Amino acid sequence: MSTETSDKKIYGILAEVRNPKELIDIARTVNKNGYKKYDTFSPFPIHGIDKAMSLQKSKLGWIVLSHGLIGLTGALAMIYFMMVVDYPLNISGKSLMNIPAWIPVTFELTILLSAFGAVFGMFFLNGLPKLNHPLFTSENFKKATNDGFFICIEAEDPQFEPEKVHHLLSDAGATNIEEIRDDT
Amino acid sequence: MSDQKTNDTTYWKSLNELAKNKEYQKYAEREFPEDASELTDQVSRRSFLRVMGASIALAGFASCRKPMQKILPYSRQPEEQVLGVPNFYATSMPFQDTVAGLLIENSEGRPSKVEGNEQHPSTRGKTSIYHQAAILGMYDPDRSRNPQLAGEQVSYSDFAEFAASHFAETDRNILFISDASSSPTRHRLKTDIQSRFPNSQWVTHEPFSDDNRVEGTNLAFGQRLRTVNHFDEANIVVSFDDDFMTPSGHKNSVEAAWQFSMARNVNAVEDTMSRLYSIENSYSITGSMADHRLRLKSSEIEAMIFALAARLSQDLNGLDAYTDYSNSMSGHEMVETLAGELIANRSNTILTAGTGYSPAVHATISALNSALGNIGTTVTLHNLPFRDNVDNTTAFAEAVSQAQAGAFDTVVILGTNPVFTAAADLQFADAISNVETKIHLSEYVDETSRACDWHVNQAHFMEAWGDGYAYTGQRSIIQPQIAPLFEGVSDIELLHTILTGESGSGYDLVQNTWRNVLSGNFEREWERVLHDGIDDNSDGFSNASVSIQSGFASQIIPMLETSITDRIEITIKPDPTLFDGRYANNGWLQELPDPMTKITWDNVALMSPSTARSLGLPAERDFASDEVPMVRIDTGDGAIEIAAWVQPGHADDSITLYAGYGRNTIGRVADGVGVNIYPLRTTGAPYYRTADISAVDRMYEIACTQDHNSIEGRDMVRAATLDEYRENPNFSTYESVHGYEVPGIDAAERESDDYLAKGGPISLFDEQYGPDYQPQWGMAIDLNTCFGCGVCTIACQAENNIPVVGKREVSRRRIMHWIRTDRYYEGDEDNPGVYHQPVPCMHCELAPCEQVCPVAATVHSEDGMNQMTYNRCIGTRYCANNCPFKVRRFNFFNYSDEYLTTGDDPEIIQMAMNPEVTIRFRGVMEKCSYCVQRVNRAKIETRKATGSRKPEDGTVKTACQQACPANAISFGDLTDRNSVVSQHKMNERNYVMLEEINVRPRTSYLAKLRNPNPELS
Amino acid sequence: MAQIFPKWTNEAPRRILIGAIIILNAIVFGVWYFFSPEFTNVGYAPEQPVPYSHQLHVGQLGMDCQYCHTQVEESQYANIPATQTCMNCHNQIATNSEKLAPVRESWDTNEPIEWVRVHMLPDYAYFNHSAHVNVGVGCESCHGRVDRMEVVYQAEPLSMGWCLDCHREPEKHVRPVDEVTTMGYQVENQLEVGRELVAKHNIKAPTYCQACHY
Amino acid sequence: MSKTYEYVPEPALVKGNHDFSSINSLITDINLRPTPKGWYIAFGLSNLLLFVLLGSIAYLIWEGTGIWGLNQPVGWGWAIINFVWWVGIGHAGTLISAILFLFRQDWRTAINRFAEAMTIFAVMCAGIFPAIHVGRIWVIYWVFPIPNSMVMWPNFNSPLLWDVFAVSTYFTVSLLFWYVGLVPDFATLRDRIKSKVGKMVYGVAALGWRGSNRHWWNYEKAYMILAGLATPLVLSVHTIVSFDFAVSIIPGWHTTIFPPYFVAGAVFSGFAMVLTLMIICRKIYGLEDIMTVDHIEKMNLIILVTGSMVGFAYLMEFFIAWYSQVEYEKAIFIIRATGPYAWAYWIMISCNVISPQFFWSKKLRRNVTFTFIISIVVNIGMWFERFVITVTSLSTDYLPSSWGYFSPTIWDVLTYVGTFGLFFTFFLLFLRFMPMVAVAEIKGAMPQADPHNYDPETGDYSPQEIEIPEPNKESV
Repeated sequence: MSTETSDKKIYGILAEVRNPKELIDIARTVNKNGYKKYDTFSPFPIHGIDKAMSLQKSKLGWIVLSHGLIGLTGALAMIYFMMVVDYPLNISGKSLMNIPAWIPVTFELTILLSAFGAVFGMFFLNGLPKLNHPLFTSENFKKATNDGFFICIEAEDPQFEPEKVHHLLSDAGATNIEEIRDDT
Repeated sequence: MSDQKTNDTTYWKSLNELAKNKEYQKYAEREFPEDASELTDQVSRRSFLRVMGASIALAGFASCRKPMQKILPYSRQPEEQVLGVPNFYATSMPFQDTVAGLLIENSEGRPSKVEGNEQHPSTRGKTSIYHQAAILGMYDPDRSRNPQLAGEQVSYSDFAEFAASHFAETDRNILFISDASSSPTRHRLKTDIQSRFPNSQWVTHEPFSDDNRVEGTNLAFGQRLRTVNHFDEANIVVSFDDDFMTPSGHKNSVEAAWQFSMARNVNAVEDTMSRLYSIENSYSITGSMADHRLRLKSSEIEAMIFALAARLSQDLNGLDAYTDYSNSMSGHEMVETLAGELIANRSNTILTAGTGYSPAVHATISALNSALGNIGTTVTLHNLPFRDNVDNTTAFAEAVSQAQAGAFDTVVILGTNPVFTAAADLQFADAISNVETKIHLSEYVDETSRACDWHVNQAHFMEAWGDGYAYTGQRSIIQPQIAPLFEGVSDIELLHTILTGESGSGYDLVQNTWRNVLSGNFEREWERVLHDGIDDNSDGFSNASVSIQSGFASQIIPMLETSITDRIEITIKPDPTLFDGRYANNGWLQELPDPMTKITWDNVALMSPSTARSLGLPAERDFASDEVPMVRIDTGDGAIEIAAWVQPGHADDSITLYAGYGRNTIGRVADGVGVNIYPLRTTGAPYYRTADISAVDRMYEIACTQDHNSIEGRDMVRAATLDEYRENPNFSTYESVHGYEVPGIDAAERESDDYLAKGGPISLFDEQYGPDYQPQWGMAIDLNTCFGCGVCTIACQAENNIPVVGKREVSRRRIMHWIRTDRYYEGDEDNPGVYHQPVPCMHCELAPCEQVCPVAATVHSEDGMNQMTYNRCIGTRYCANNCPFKVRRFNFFNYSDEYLTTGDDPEIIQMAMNPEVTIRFRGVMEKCSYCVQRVNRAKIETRKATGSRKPEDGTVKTACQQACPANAISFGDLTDRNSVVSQHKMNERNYVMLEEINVRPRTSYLAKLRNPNPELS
Repeated sequence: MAQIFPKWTNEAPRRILIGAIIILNAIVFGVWYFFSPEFTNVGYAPEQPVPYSHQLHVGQLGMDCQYCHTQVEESQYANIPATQTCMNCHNQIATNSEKLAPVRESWDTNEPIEWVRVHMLPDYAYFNHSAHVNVGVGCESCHGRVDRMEVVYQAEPLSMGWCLDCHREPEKHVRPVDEVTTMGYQVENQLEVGRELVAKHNIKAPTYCQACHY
Repeated sequence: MSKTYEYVPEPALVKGNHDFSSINSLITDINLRPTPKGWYIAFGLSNLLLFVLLGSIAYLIWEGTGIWGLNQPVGWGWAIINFVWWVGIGHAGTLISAILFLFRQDWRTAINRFAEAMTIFAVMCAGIFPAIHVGRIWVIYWVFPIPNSMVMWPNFNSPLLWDVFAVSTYFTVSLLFWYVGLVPDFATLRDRIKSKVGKMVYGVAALGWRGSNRHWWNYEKAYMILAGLATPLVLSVHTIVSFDFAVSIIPGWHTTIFPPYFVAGAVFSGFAMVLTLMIICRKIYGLEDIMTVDHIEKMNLIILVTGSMVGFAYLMEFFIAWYSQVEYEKAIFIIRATGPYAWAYWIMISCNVISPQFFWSKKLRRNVTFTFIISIVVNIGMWFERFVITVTSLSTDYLPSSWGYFSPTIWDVLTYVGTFGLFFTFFLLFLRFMPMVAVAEIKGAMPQADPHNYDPETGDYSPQEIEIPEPNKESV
């Protein structure tokens, strides 16, 4: 690809492969070469790419758990305050601590908060929403949501040297290698 | 209420002054505006606007403010008026030729509720439906508002002017037609009139009166006497179609019902009960209390009375006239039974026959009572000081035919409405068209008013001075409670105008009469009578001494012919709620379900299931439809088409019709409701006659409040005979009824005799109870004395501002009554047993309605009541669904608003409202509150007076309890072991409905007892 | 070059989030403050047909509340005095005052003076003056320092929560019954005195619904 | 008897010769094509019905709940029936998405998006009813625990309050779940659409999704956790809805069997509704390759199973009523089958219990037309089930004196019919603007997506042969 110089900072180098298998292979190669700041792109999650990229276990579970616990204790505390502490009322002669009746609401709020944790936690971990991204400057990258499989090694990686990366990628069989520049 | 006991001094003078005070007349806009503003749902309406139009909310916070309210204090404070504290004034309500003693609750100077006068024997603090509904009758905006001349509005002074000139000619031929009245003042004026106008004639017209009973005594004893039955004294009561416990059946029904319930009141196994035999044609509420009931056609009943006399003439002296008599009923099983019972209980029995029967029947009854030695013990006979010694029925008929012939130049009709109610063959309207000058005094511009030249608007009894005798003869004064709303005049004032040509003051007229009656210091005595509501120097009418007159036999024998045929008979009775039609414009009465059929807003042709089948009509009503088939009834003189209604227990080949419906252009309530049956009634056959009946291929919608008649073998109502009760006093417990205990009931709790400690089945929860320092309210309803009259419903409606919803809404099963009376049939359809069960809110300890409300709008109070907080309610209706007793009522529409803003001057009907009770708005639930406004007032007053939180037993009476003539309802504090209600709860007969679902109702029932003749069972 | 969104949009979500939090809090606070009876009702001081000054009559002349509001001990209402009450004095004092013209007119014509209501409870809330006054709830507790009011205004929110404050902890508010009409009543050991009074009058102020709503 | 077992290979999820790109086009072209005329007609009709709904609600609020046929024993009528019915339908989506996901049923990918959308819209329709059926809608906010000057709180003992929390949680979580699934597909649309506005709108909706596998890693985790949360949630929601009845003491309502019975019924009606919609859409939009007859058959099997479960529940109700010997319970069930509402009861039985039994026949359950008819019949039956439960129990409960018949008014009908307007309005918008099949997921479920299906040497696509083991014919 052309290495046309520009004032804009290089964001990284993007390359395309043909299929999921090749993506796994190239990811493995890049990973073995010690690159840390790189990413692969595919229209769907690919089975086994986590190992190829040595991805850490997601922290999402902990986020969800903590939210769930907030929901659980928050709901119980709320109901206890409202039904027992603030305005105790004789309802059907039942005891104020009518815990069986509190289960549904507590359960629902636990689920609700957990779900918030899961969804917003996921977006948070992924750094989304991020509407503007250097990769979107690549016309070819559009295929990433269709049938394209891409790998991008970012300039921030300490080992990043454009030529070396070029070579690495083309050696691994990637095509359409292009430099992505940050457009600011 | 506590106030009632003490009967604050009656400041009649200031009341009277007040009534004339201009300020007073304006009070509706004046004194405490919250009375009026209570009637609107300002808060919710404002919120609604906020939701509907954002612009209003955006207009600034000023719009959040309440609209400006004005307070208008008195300029001169009336002394006895403490704002917010109601006063009670005694008065009496006239009904035909009787009065009933009442106390009227006055809230800020306007009458708002009727109660019975405890010192007056006619009510003893109880009331009937007519008494309770009178308050709405007074605030009826449809009442006539001014005199009319040929339909044009005139003033009373115009009339007085006319009267002065017209009645200056004292030789005029004047016919006076009046309603029955016991008023001494009216009697005095009547005498004056008869002497001033020597050519005048005065007749009395009442479509349904007890004149035939009076004529019966005349036949038997040669005197026109009033028969008074003392039901509390008798062992055996035999009622031949006499519905003496219903106000439409008996003028003194409140006292009669009270007496009857006294004789049937059983608190322990030693107590005794009287026995009631009822032989009747349709099923009446009196019949529903009977221990033995026989259904016969009216003609057969008549025959049976004669046959009974013939049978008893074998054993008793004084019945010689009947010795040789026999008819098709002779030898009837019932005749033999009755003969045995009556002879065994001689001088302890009462025989009575319905007022519709002929004088011969009543003469026979009188002769029987006399022969049985009942006269003087259980039956007394009295002279009536105000009654002319004539047969009113024939006198009226004769006068009408004279009028027809042109014998009168003037007719003055007082109160009564003969154009509507007179027998069809008299052709009354036609007859008076031959009279030149026709004057009519009435509360409404009615059928007769329109046939007359002059209409004068009559004052309601709560607006005018008057007087009268109770049924048993106690003298009372009718004291106005408010200045006439529409400036009506009373009958005595009109008569005064006729006599003098001037408008008179009823106050002076009554005082003038009473000056001759009261002895001692007149002013003091007068005040005392006003205060007490009764002249206690008048012990009642004097007893007449009677004996069968000679020649009785020769007179009666030709009258004993019976008219039993195979054809279907119709029997015409006054409507239980509207009477002869006079209460037709009263929404409360129109909407009060008929005590037996539970029909509202209509009259029907009642018939037995087999008669219905023989006419080709279904004997069972379709549960899924309000439409019922219609029949055509043709007597030859007249014909009507009317909805057919199957009444189990009705006599076969007989149809009962209720009069009083089918009125037009009377008022918004009455118009177009039901069918007028007066065209079927003739002088010759006012009560029953044969008719041609045929099914009509048309359906009619009936609004009935109870769609399922059978109790389905369930245990809502528990009953036993007196003997069974004596054998097993605990017959009404769950265990006795079902053969096993309530599942899960704790042994310790079962043993406890403390009602409150006695919980119920074991529970998974630690239950909350009301704290000890508060009274714990409870109610017990004695099914043994309740006879289903429905006065509790109307009293509750009056006390708690319950709206009338109209026929359409009732037919959609949305009636608002807080206390209903369930009526169940049990047994075969031909002669089933009937049970009445009043059902208010049960105030369950573990109320199922409470836990399901999402916003806690209904929760428990510290004093153990199930509270309904209207202003918190969002209207999910979940509570009503989850109520096993279905006592909750929902405002599907803005019923109160519709009900209270009818017509051009809604403030009139709003004045009938109780200022202590919130008017409910659309979308909220409501239900019986145990009259919490009365409870809270008593609690506050007790606390101020003694510092105690628990009012003494008897201080708080719920509206239903207070009204009940049978004392069936007791209410009070359950923590007071000596309170009446606690005693009732400890009675063996006490049970609660649906004990097994463990909701622990605070309202319980005392099981019903019957006292059948052991020989018949 | 196919960026759809400019770079600043990456900051937008965080800004929107922070903005939303601020606005939401502002709305909650706004509703809490501006829609409460404390804001909407307190200070309501309508103009009256007669410029009657409580400050003058109570504050300066030292008239007792019950001189005019006579029925407060026996009735649920603290009645507005009849014209008669005004005339007791004002047929001798300030008989020609312009301000009193409506009073004299009312007296002559027997037409009531149309006072404007200041303290308005909703119709579904039942309040009984006598039940409170007789156990030592001071006039001032609900009506404020009337003796300092030139024009009567609503001093307290009269909301349900405000009622419950006292019903839940009456000892913080009650005073001896003979001090009920005192303006500016204060004791240092209110809690102690209050507890004694609560015990003495056996006060158990109800908090269940139908103590007030029926 | 000896039986011959045969290993039947899973049929391919996507029929026809599709690669990623063609699948991508097949699904997303629907959104990118110019709007077809038919869509406008359908949308117009739906809008008309939507206006009927809005009109009925406006009149309801203006006049009061009295315009419905409700009465004193029957305080809940069509509103609650419709609520339970719509919520029941709203169960299919999350059930398909979540439970089938957890059970690794990949065939769900063809229909899950579609079913989830249906869920969201059905729950919207359902949610309208509890709100509008109250008497004073302007204070409906009192059911939420909002601090107020009355210092009053809602009553946490009330099943209706549980409903508030359950339904709103369910709606929120379903919406999130749906949206999370949609994000990659919005990105696809963003990258395919030509128009500037479209790019902006889909761009915002896609949140800048770029298919990063680091994102996918968290995304899959989140998806699985959501599925794990949604599974008990979906079971709890209809359980709580059934508590509205089961917690009461009315005979016929007061039943412990309600939670499982309601959930089974919900799955039953939900699947039927999905089928109804799917059969129409696959035809119109030519998606037969994705929503195959195999899918229909699988769903029919679930209908058969849940229908039979519901039938079993009907029987158990009778059995328990008899076994308990509670007279009110016994009476209500006899009245249901023979009383004034017997017509409704037998419609319910024939639609819900009898009609699914045809699916024992493989031929019938693979017959698209027949399935379509049965799916509609089932939904009619389920509506009547709720009718029978709600109305008959209230109509004839403890005190015979209070028994009363319920008949709906025109407003009951119009409000119900109107909700279809709401439903289809949203559904048509969904079909028009969102990919109706989860594109990313279906790509992931294609054999091409599996790295093992590629030749290790050349890297070319060479799907593995499925080995069919020899049937063991000797086993007894």
